[in-house]
Parts: sequence; structure tokens; C-alpha cells
Amino acid sequence: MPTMNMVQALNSAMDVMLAREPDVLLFGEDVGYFGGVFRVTDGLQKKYGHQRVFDTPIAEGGIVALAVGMGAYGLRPVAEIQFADYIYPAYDQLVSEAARIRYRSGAEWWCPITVRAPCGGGIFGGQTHSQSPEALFTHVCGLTTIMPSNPYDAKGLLISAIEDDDPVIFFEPKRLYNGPFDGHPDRPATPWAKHPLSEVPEGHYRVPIGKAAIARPGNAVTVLAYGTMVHVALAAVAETGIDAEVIDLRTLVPVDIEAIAMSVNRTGRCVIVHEATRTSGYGAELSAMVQEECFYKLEAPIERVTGWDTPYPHAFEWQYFPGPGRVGAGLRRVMAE
Amino acid sequence: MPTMNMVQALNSAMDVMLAREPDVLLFGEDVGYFGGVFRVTDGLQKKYGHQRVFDTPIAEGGIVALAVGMGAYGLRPVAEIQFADYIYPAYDQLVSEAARIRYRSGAEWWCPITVRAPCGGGIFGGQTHSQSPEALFTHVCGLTTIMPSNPYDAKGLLISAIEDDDPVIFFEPKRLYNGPFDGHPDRPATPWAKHPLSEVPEGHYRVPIGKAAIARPGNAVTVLAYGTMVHVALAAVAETGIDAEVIDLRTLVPVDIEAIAMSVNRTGRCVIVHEATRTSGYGAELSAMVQEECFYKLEAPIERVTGWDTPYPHAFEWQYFPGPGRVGAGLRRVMAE
Amino acid sequence: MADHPALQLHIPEPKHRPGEAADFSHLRLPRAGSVERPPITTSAYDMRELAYQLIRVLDDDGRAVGPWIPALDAATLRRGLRAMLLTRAYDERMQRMQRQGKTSFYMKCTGEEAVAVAQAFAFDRSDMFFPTYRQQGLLIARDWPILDMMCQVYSNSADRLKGRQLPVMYSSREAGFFSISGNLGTQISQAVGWAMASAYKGDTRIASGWIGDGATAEPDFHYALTLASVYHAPVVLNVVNNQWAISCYQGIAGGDESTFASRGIGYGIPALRVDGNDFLAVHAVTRWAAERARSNLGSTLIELFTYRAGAHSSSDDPSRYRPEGESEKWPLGDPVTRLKQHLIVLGKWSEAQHGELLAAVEAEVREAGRRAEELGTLNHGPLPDVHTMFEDVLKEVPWNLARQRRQLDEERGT
Amino acid sequence: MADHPALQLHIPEPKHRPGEAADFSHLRLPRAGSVERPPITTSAYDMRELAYQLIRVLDDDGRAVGPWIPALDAATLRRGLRAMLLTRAYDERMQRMQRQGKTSFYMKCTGEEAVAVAQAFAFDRSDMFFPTYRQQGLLIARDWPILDMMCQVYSNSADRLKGRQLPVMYSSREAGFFSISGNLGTQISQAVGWAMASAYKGDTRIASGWIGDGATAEPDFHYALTLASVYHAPVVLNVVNNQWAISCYQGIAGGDESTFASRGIGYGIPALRVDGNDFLAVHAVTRWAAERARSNLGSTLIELFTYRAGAHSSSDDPSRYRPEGESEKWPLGDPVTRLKQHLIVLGKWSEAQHGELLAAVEAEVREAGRRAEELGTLNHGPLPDVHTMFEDVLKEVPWNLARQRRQLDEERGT
Ligand SMILES: Cc1ncc(C[n+]2csc(CCOP(=O)(O)OP(=O)(O)O)c2C)c(N)n1
Ligand SMILES: Cc1ncc(C[n+]2csc(CCOP(=O)(O)OP(=O)(O)O)c2C)c(N)n1
Ligand SMILES: [Mg+2]
Ligand SMILES: [Mg+2]
Repeated sequence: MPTMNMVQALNSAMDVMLAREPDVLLFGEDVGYFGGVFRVTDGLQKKYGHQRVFDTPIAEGGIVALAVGMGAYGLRPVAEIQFADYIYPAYDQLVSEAARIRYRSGAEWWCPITVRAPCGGGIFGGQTHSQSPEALFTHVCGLTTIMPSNPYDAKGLLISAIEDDDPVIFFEPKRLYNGPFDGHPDRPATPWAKHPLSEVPEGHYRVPIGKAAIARPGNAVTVLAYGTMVHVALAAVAETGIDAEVIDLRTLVPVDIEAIAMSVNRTGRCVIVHEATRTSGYGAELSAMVQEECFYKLEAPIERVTGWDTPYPHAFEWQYFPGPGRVGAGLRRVMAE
Repeated sequence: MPTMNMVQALNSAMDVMLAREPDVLLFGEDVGYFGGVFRVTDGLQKKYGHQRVFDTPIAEGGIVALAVGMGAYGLRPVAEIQFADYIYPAYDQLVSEAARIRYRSGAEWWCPITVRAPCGGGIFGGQTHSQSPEALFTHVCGLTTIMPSNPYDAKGLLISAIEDDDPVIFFEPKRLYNGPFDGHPDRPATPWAKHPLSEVPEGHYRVPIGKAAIARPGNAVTVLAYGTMVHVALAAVAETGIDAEVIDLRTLVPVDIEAIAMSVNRTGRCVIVHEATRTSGYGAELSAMVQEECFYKLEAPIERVTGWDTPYPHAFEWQYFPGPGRVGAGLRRVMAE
Repeated sequence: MADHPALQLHIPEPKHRPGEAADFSHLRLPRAGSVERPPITTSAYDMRELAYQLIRVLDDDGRAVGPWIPALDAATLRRGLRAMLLTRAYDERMQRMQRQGKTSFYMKCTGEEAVAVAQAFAFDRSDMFFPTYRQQGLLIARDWPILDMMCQVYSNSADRLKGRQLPVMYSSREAGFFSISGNLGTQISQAVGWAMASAYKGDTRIASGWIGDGATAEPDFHYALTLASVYHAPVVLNVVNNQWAISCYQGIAGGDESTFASRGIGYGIPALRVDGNDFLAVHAVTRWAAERARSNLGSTLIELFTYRAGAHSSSDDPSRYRPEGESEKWPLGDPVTRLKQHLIVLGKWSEAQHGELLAAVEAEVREAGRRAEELGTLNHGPLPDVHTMFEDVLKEVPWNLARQRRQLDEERGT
Repeated sequence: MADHPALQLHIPEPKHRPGEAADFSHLRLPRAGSVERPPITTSAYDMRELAYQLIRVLDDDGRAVGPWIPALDAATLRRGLRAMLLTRAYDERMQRMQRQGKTSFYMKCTGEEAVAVAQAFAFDRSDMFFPTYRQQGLLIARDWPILDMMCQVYSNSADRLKGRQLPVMYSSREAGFFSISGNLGTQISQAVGWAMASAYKGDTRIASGWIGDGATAEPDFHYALTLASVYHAPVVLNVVNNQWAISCYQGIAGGDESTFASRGIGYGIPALRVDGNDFLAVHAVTRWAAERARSNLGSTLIELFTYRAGAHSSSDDPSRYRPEGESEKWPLGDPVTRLKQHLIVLGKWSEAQHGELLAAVEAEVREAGRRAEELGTLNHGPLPDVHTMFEDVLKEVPWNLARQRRQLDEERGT
């Protein structure tokens, strides 16, 4: 099986879908000839023609509106928002339109669109190239929100997203594009090639939407994480030596409540990790759900380890980023109770 | 002291501020000559002139952009978004601009703007005139989010908001405009005049941002609510006979964590009520905070009673709205544990 | 700078307010028949003056004049008249029923019937519409049953939208009528996406989108013009300038500074401005644009210059913000009266026939109304099954909604 | 319809791609001096043809010709030349420092220096700017210390923005230069709000906003035009059409269909299109618009036709998407060379003086660079105090941030 990094895996997912399904189109800012600022659509315009893979004006709202209209026609468009930080101009079309069309039309119309957006920090992008706005989508019923943490899942989930008949917001943790970042910027970067989940089938396969993965089984405490934070959590577990179970949520909504509840009911402890700001972040929902599902088994307060409630400050990337040190501190606090 | 309904109290707040402060302007769709579709700015253009109270094009993003620019100049604009459901086109200007300008400019500029928006259901407005999108703002650092539940608070908080040097999102539960709705649509409407908090001073006063109010003291369980749900919670308490303490949050961010923690640590039980959809609603953050602050005192799982995870369906207003029946059921469940 | 005068803030105001006499004498209305009709291959640049004209076909005597006379036979014109009358009668009844409390809300299109009806007639039946809430005439012109529309307005047991949408927010896939959004403007850019999809597939169907004068200030209008221009999308974009946006006159949207049609110029989109109360002119202009789109020549922007004769909606009272009698003074008349007059001038219609037709459409509305009410009204039901509330959020009901559906039943037990 | 051809989707493509020879022969470039100069009281409608012209003052020999010659003395022109040279030298150094790892990111404005510098000179010092990331020349033209700018680029201990912003996202209240946003377009509509505030206060200060060709597709461009039109806001709106938006040529933003200046026409905003590499023309046109705004005549839209000679940013490699040597073939030349040439033709400048000036600005940059690096670089510090990270989210630090600040210290202890 070939080894792929995350960029290649995502590219392969779109390649496979473009080849299988004439109704799949890709578009967005710089995605056509150039192949995307992160090269995720590299080569696809050349292979499938510029009617299927093309550049758009810089109008995120217009990009999503096009996708919605194309979806109503019957296509399966895949739109790229260049950075998740720039998804806000598209917010109305996503929230008021994409998410509502099936419901409001009595299922006469639906919206089989995928909106890809690189998210998260770790590349010194400052406050407008580092955001993790997933919680702004998890609150919106009608949207499916996904964030993969490795090449295998990225490809399988992106294929599932494209094949899904409802709108999917697909966040790609940009810090993971080229390697499984464990939160130690000072250490040499490891390439994906050394990671088992970089073995990615060339052809079509799906990773199911709504199913979490156990990134590391354990008994002492459950860590709920997604995206980059899965790797950071694993590093923190290794560094603290705590026998944590690390769950990679993969899909945030609809979340795999069974996997979460089963684990926390067993471990009795839970640490939730995300990069987004804390207040009203998706961690809040996870925490609320965990205590609703597992109240009588909880032996310690659920901990949230998150980005601070500030914009992502350029110079303080690593003081902002919830790295293994902070996750480890959270783990220790939860174990100490 | 005069008796005011919520519309009059809000109008009075703006009247007072327009009179005191030449840098206060009001604008929005239909707010000028017409006085707003809910009459909240009625008479103010006539009194202060059309340079101070004026109509805008239908462009919520543009309205907020104007406010941001005016704020940079040094004015204190108050912008109305006709329905909270229509705030999404302004989301980018609110999230990426209003909320960030102080931070990103090293406090060289700031954004002393107030954005008013009627929210919530109860008037058969269907899915685009009934939403409660507060959680989409509570996640955004740099924004203060307020929702009053009565005329006295509405006026005092709106004055505080206008005087605040940072951007405030001010949600007005439209179902409360004309009376303290307890969630029983079948019973005769009570006017505000019969409610003690309809006694509103004519002049200037503030209700502080960030301070909750105890709407009803009690010992058995703490109910956290805001806006319309305060009245519904009080009705549910009366109907169940449970000795609940009902906290009216008033400000959602920054929330009055002390008041919440003190109460729940005393009662050991907590029910959170909001009209917005459940998943990732503000109730999730409240639940997470409560369990973080009060874990060892909690005797039962924290309950969330919320709108369903669907759009607000026109015909099923009262099956969707979390009325006293549903809040009562939540209270009973929490008390039964 | 000391040598400069103090700046002043300009706030546009309508010419007249309540208490004053309505007056439209400032309007520049070219004579019927006076505006040229360029070939559909004309470039946007070359025809840019048309954005400032007003294409009119029917003169004051009801005669069709000039280069824009459409090729419509009398039978078609009578069908148009019927659809407009039916639209008006339907509006009247539903507004009345709303007042009687049978539903929560209603929106009429009185005075603007020619816009939707004449435009619908100018498209193929399979072309796709992305309307606003004031183009019910599109459905009626496509012979969509008013009974079905009434069931939507009543959110009743037969409402295909399962009681989820505010009254008048219709949807009909079969009629090529996209689900109406309560959020202004969003449909117009979606129309471009649909049109691009059709072009991508090598289809022959084109799309059309509508937006109000007020809503042109929303981003989607800009997206629509930009995207339609860039990709030469086969879409007809319509601005219905009915002079008002709730209480705001069209100057608040920029209409005092330039025509809405002229917005197209800077995007390189041909723009036409038409008397929206002139059935023939509306049809001709729309047909021109549809032909252009269908011939792979790209998009056209049409401004339909008309007048909102009624209130904005059942929640509105225009006497608070516009002069009394403004509606009667609208210099472009009433679309129904004008088409009727034209047919009479042609010798293809009579007052007597008109009276019969009116009685027929009223009877049709009455009968449909009776049946709709049997199927339910918002105040008295029957409504759709309440459990449908949890369906169609996603294709499959996710676990949280399955739970919430159960909870609803459990708590209704309490 | 069977009798219609299949629709086709049009995707715009630039004339040339890597591997092909660059060629600008399709450009329609009016002769210098050939475009009329209307009085500032002219209506948008009456001057609409100017949106399709290209105002040029400097001819190929460096002589100023025609009605747009600005009243600038040689000393001012030399100041302009100096500011452009300083901007360029500053850009060169900071780009180099970025390559050396001293900061994360950099954006040059090479080839576009006349835009910001000549425009800054056309405004009063107290007028307010809402720029994008490519108008560093505005700050430099206002004599803002490049040392301060460098500290921002390094996010160092002397960075007034406390290390919070990506490099080049300057802010200077003192220089009337609004905090730059990473989100494209948002500033241009804010500029209108500032201008309206100034008008409301009876001030005499006007505002100006900038936006790139690519970003015109964003809603804020539409808001700015709509609002500036409706309220006659005293604001100058500038589209810097440098032909590229990262990898997308200006046709992707609609530039193949009409000029960006012409966008103003439909909003009733006078629009001027100017050779952006012609210091004199840029100054004259901007001055015209500023006078108009300051005389309560409202807004003007200016398209500055220029060319992005460098990469989009330090993260970009244009050889992947545009033909090699395109930059050299740009028919409107280099703004520095052209102004220098003009001064020489005027007899007010010489190669020797130019060499000295160049050496002087380079020394200035070097010296400032040395001092800036002493104050810190992103890679080696010193940076601002990390605790400042929790400040300025709101005016007062709220409880959650106070807690988080404590937590940072506690956990750094671990
Ligand atoms: C995004 C958004 N903002 C505001 C509203 C509230 N609103 C509904 S209709 C309307 C006026 C629209 O006027 P216009 O576009 O001219 O259409 P008309 O009603 O005249 O047909 C407004 C402000 C809305 N529905 N959506
Ligand atoms: C809202 C938003 N969308 C996308 C981006 C990413 N982006 C940064 S610069 C750029 C190109 C802008 O091109 P243009 O407006 O022509 O300005 P130029 O860089 O040529 O000066 C893009 C797409 C962004 N910063 N903000
Ligand atoms: Mg209108
Ligand atoms: Mg550009």
C-alpha cells in the first residue's frame, strides 16, 4: 500500500471521486491551475480539465452559494475555503441555506456539498491563519462536521463526505498536512511515512461518518481529541506515563456518543482537548454530554485543555497552542483527584 | 416610577443615551422614520433628527461595517439587526473585525459598538424569525453577549452596552417585548405593567454587565436561564412546587461565574434552560463550567432543557419551545436522582 | 483643513411622507415603444444605455408599440390575464384568512403580478426558478395547484413542507421553483450555481433568480453578478424594484443614485430596465434574456420597475410611512387592467368575458380554499404529524434527534 | 429545448501560463494626456466613460502631458521618489530577513509603490486610511519610522502590536493608518463608516480605503459602494488592480468582462481608472477624488492599474502560475524609474543624485534594521511579555482570561 501524507491522501480522495463520479466538481480560491495554497488539489485540474477543477473569485459566500445551487441541480461540489479563518463570509449560506434546505423544503431539495477548510495553528499564521472554528458549526443542525487526524482517515472521511447527501464541513488541520505533529515544535519534524496511518489505499474506500477511533486504548482516563490534538494527546500520554485511552472523534457532529460513553464509564475520568478557544468551544458540548452520560461513574471533574480565550497571537504560537505540557498537566490534575 | 414594557424600556435607554451623548447614533433596517418593525426606535428619528437615527440598506454586514468604522472614528453607534436570524451576513465583520480590533491593534483602536437583535420564538415566526444564535457569539472572544429578561434590566443593560468601549451583542427576546411570557401560549397574556421589573426610571441608570440576578431564591436546585426562559423557568418552578433558585444570567459572556458556582455549590443540582438548539448551545458551556466549579457538590447530573436540534418549525412552535412542561420535567428528573 | 467647509452627512429621504400628497412627477418615463431592441449578441458595453431606459410596449391606450412587441397570441395573453387574476384572487383570500387567524402571516404581490406571470411565460417549463416570497405568480403561471399553496400557507396536514416553513415560503421541485428562503438574497447567487451546473452538464435548461430592490444591498446580489459574469452563467437575474422595502423607499438601497439595472454594467452584464406593469414588455425583455442565456451568451440583469400596491406583509401597515393614495398615483398603472385593456383593443376580450373570468377564478379560489381548510389550518389543525419535526434535518435521523423525538413523547406524557 | 445547443461552462483563463511567453499586447492603453479631466462636480452618469479609460500623465519620454498634470513642485516629487525608494529598500531587506528566518512572513509591494506613495501625498495628513497589506507606502510617505514597522514585522519587544499580528499587518493611529485585517475586504466598508462619522461630526477629514482586484468579489466591496453612494460618504475607494490575486489573474475576479472602475457606475459613484505606475497621474486622480469628497460631493472609485512585480508573499512562488519575465514586459513600466526619468527630464534630478539617494535610503534601512534586530526578532526574541497575550481582548481583563493567565504561569512551572 502506498504511503501518503495528509495532502496526498486528501488529493487522492478527490482524484478517486472525480474519476468515479462525473458530478463531482472542485473549486475555490487558487485551487485550479495552482492546485491550492497547500497543494491539496495539485494536478487535478490538469487531469480532469478546468470545467471540473477551477478557480473562483475571492468570495467565500459566493463559493458556497455556487455549491448550494449546483447541489440543487444534482452535482456533488467540493468547495475549498482557503483558510477556516475566512469561512465567515460564507456563514450565512452555510447556516441559513446549506444546513436548512432539506428541512425547509420537506426533503424536496437537499445539499450534497462538501466544504473543505484548513484549520488550526502551528504554522505561525497569526490570528487569521490559525483558527479552529468548528464549534461555530457544531451548533448548527443540518451540518455534519468532520476533522481527521491522519492520512488514512482523511481520505476515507473525505470520500464519505463527498458521497454524503447532506452538507459536510470538513476541517483539515493544516499542521498535520506534512507530518504527525506531536506539539513539540523544537523537535525534528517526523514525516507521515513513519506513521502506520499513512498507509493509504490508492482506490476508493470510506471511513464512516459518525464513528470515532480509539487512537490508544487505556484504562485510567479517557482523552477526547480530534485533529492535531490527537497526536498531542498521545505525546502527553507517553510523557506522563498515564494509561489513558485516547479517542479520536473524527466526526464532531454527529458525534460517536457510544464510544465516548463506553470509555468514560469505564475509566471514570475524562480530559477534553482542543485548540479552539475555550468558552463555548466544542469541548463544552463534549463535557456536557459526558457528564450527562457518565455522571455516576465520574471520579474527577472533566478537564478541558484548550486554546486560551484570545485570538491566536503570532509571536506566542507555542504559549497559545495547547501542547503536550498543558495536556499532561490536565491529565495529572484529573488523575490526582 | 413609570411602568414600561420592554419596547418602551429599550426605547428609553436609547432616548437617554441620544440625549446625553452626541456621539451615539442609531441605524438599521427600518429603524429611522418607521421606528423599527418592533417599534423599538419609535419616535427617535423625529426627536433627534435623521442624521442620528436613520435607515440603512438591507446589508447586515454593511451595517456592522459602518458601525466599526464609526467606532474607529470615536462614535458610539447602536446598530439594529432586524431579526437575530439575519445576523449571519454580519458575522465576518463581528467576528473578524469588531471582536478583534482592540487586540490586533494593541489597543490603538477599539470598537465601542452595540448590535441589537430581537431573538427567540413564540411569535410563529418560523425558522427565520425565531432563532437564538447566542452561542455563536459566546464562543467569540472579544464580544460581550447580553440577553435581558425584563424592562428594568433591558434599559439598564442597554445603557451599559452603549457606554461600553467594546462590542456588545445585545439580544432582545422578542416574545417578551409586550409581556412576561411564561411559556403558556393558551393562557391570557399578562402585560408588563403587572410585573415589578416594569418599573423603570425615566433617566439614566446602569445594570452592570457581567452580573447575574437571582430571579427567585431557592435551595433545592439551581436553574440557569436567560431571556424568555427566565419566566418559563419561574412558571415551571411554581407549577412543580420545587424550591428552585432561578438565576437570570443577563450577561452570557462574561458570565457571572461566582453567582452560578455559589448557588450550585449550595443546591447541589442544576438545570440549564435555553431556547436555542441543544448541541453546542450556550447551555453546553454552562454545564461544563458548573461541573468544573461544583463537581464535588453535584448530587445529580446537570440537565439541559433546550430547543430541539432542528430548525424552529412554524407549525410546531409550542412543541419546539421548551415550555414549563419540559422545564418542569427536567426539574423533576434532577430532583429524582 | 480650515479652507474647507464642514462635511455633512447625507441621509436620503423619499419625496413624500404620510400627510403629504403622493407625487411621481419626477419619474422619467420614456414613451412606450421608444427604446431600441438590440440583438442578443450585443455586448454589455455596447448596450449599456439601456440600463437607464425603460422598455415599454403598451401605450396609454393599450396598444402594443415598438420593437419589443413579443410574439404572443391572444390565447397566451388570455392565459396570462387569467394567471394574474388568479394570483390576485388567491392573495386576497389568503390575506383575509390570515386576518381571520387561520394562519400566522401572509404576503401579497398586488400590483406586481405581471412580473412573475409574464416572466414565467417567457421561460421553458423546465427552466429553474430561484424566487423570493413575492413571486407566487411563477407557480400559478406554471399551473401549480393553488390548493397545494394554500396547504403550505396553513401549515396543514397536506403541507408538503410539513408545517416547517413560514407561510408563502413555497417550494416545488416539480414546478422548478426552488425552496424560498426567509433570508433575503441568498437565492440569487444559488441560481448562478444551478445555471453553471446546467452548463457544465451540457444541459439546455437555464435558471432565473429574483431579488427585491431592497435586498440588492446584500452580498448575494454582488456574488450573483460577479459569478454570472466570470463564468458566463446561463441565468437571468431579476431585480424587482417595487419602490419599497418594508418602510424604506428604494433610495435607501441606492436607487436615487442610479438605476438598479445599471448595477450590471460594471460587471459586464447586459442590463435591461422594463416597465414591470406591462405584461408584454416584461415578457419580451425576459424572453430576450432567456434566449441570450440559452444561446451560451451568458447572463442578463433585468430591473422590473413596478410598485408594491399593498402592504409589505400582513404584519405591516404602509400608512405609517408612505403617503395615502400613493398606490393609485403610480403612473405605470395596474398590470391586470393594462393587459385587459390591450386584449380589448385587440378585439380579443370584452368586459363581459372579463367579468366571467373574474368570477371563475374567484370560484376556483373559493373552492380550493374550502378544500384546503378541510385539510387543516394553523389555528385549528389538523397539522402534520408532530414527529416529522425531527425528520429531514439530515437524510437519516441522527442519534440526538432520535432521542429528542422520544423525549418529546415522554414529556408529553408528563 | 431540442432546438438549442448544449450549454457550455466558461472558465476564464489568463492569456499566458508558465512555459509560454508573456505578452500584454491585448491591453488597450490610451496615450498619456489623452483623457479629459472633468470638474469635480460632474455627475457619475456624465463621466461614466472615464471608467473605461486610463488616465496617464507621464509619456514614454518622462514628460508630463495633458489635463491631469498635478500641481506638484520638484521638491515634492523628490520626496515622493524618496518614499518609493525607501519602500522598496525596506521591502527588500524585510523579505531577506524573512528568508533568513528572522520572521515568519513578509509581503512586498514591488512595482506598486506609486499607488500608496502618490496617494498618500494627495491626502491631508489628518485624513484617515483603511489600507490592505500592500500599502506600506502610505506609512512611509507619512514619514512613519520604518523602525517601528520592522518591530511589527519581527513581533519583537518593541512591537506596539505586542506580537499579536502577522508581519505587515501594521496599525498606526498616529499616522491615520487603520489596523490592517488579515480578512480581505473588511476595511473598505469600514472606511465608509469612518467617513460618515466625520461627516456627521461636521469634521473636514475624509477617509480612504483600499482593496485588491481579487478582493473586490467580497461583500465589503459591495457594501462600500452601496453605502458610500447612499450616504454620499466623503471617502475615496481604491481598487489596486495589480493583475493578480495570489495565483489567480484578474479575470477570475471579473476583470475580463469590464474594468474594476466601471463597477462604480451602477452605484452612481464617479469612477476613474489610472495608470498606477505613473506617480503624477495617481496623485492627480486621487487629489481630484479627495477634493470631491472634501467638498461634500461624495465618494469616488479609483482603479489603480498596476502590476504585482513580486511574489504574492514570502510563501508564494509565482513561477508556478505566470510566465517567466511577465513582470519585465509590463507595458506601464516601473513607477520609480518613471518618476526618476520625469525629474531628470525636468532638470531637477540626475543619475548621480539618484545614486546618492539610493545609498541613503539603503543606509537608513540598514541602520533601522540593525536597531530593530536589537529590539528582537521572532526567532531569537526578545518578544513582548507573554502575559500581554491576555490583554486587550476587552478593555478590562475578564475573569476567564485572568484565570487563564494564571494557568499559563502555573503550567509553565510544571
Ligand atoms: C437577511 C435579511 N435581512 C432582513 C430581512 C427582513 N426583511 C424581510 S423583507 C424585507 C424587505 C425586502 O425588501 P425588497 O428586497 O425590496 O423586497 P420586497 O419586499 O419589496 O418584495 C426585510 C428587510 C430578511 N428577511 N433577511
Ligand atoms: C476573506 C479572505 N479570503 C481569502 C484570503 C486569502 N488571501 C490572502 S491575499 C489573497 C489574494 C488577494 O488578492 P488581491 O485582492 O488582488 O490583492 P493583492 O494580493 O494582489 O494585493 C487571498 C486569496 C484572505 N486573506 N481573506
Ligand atoms: Mg421592494
Ligand atoms: Mg491583486
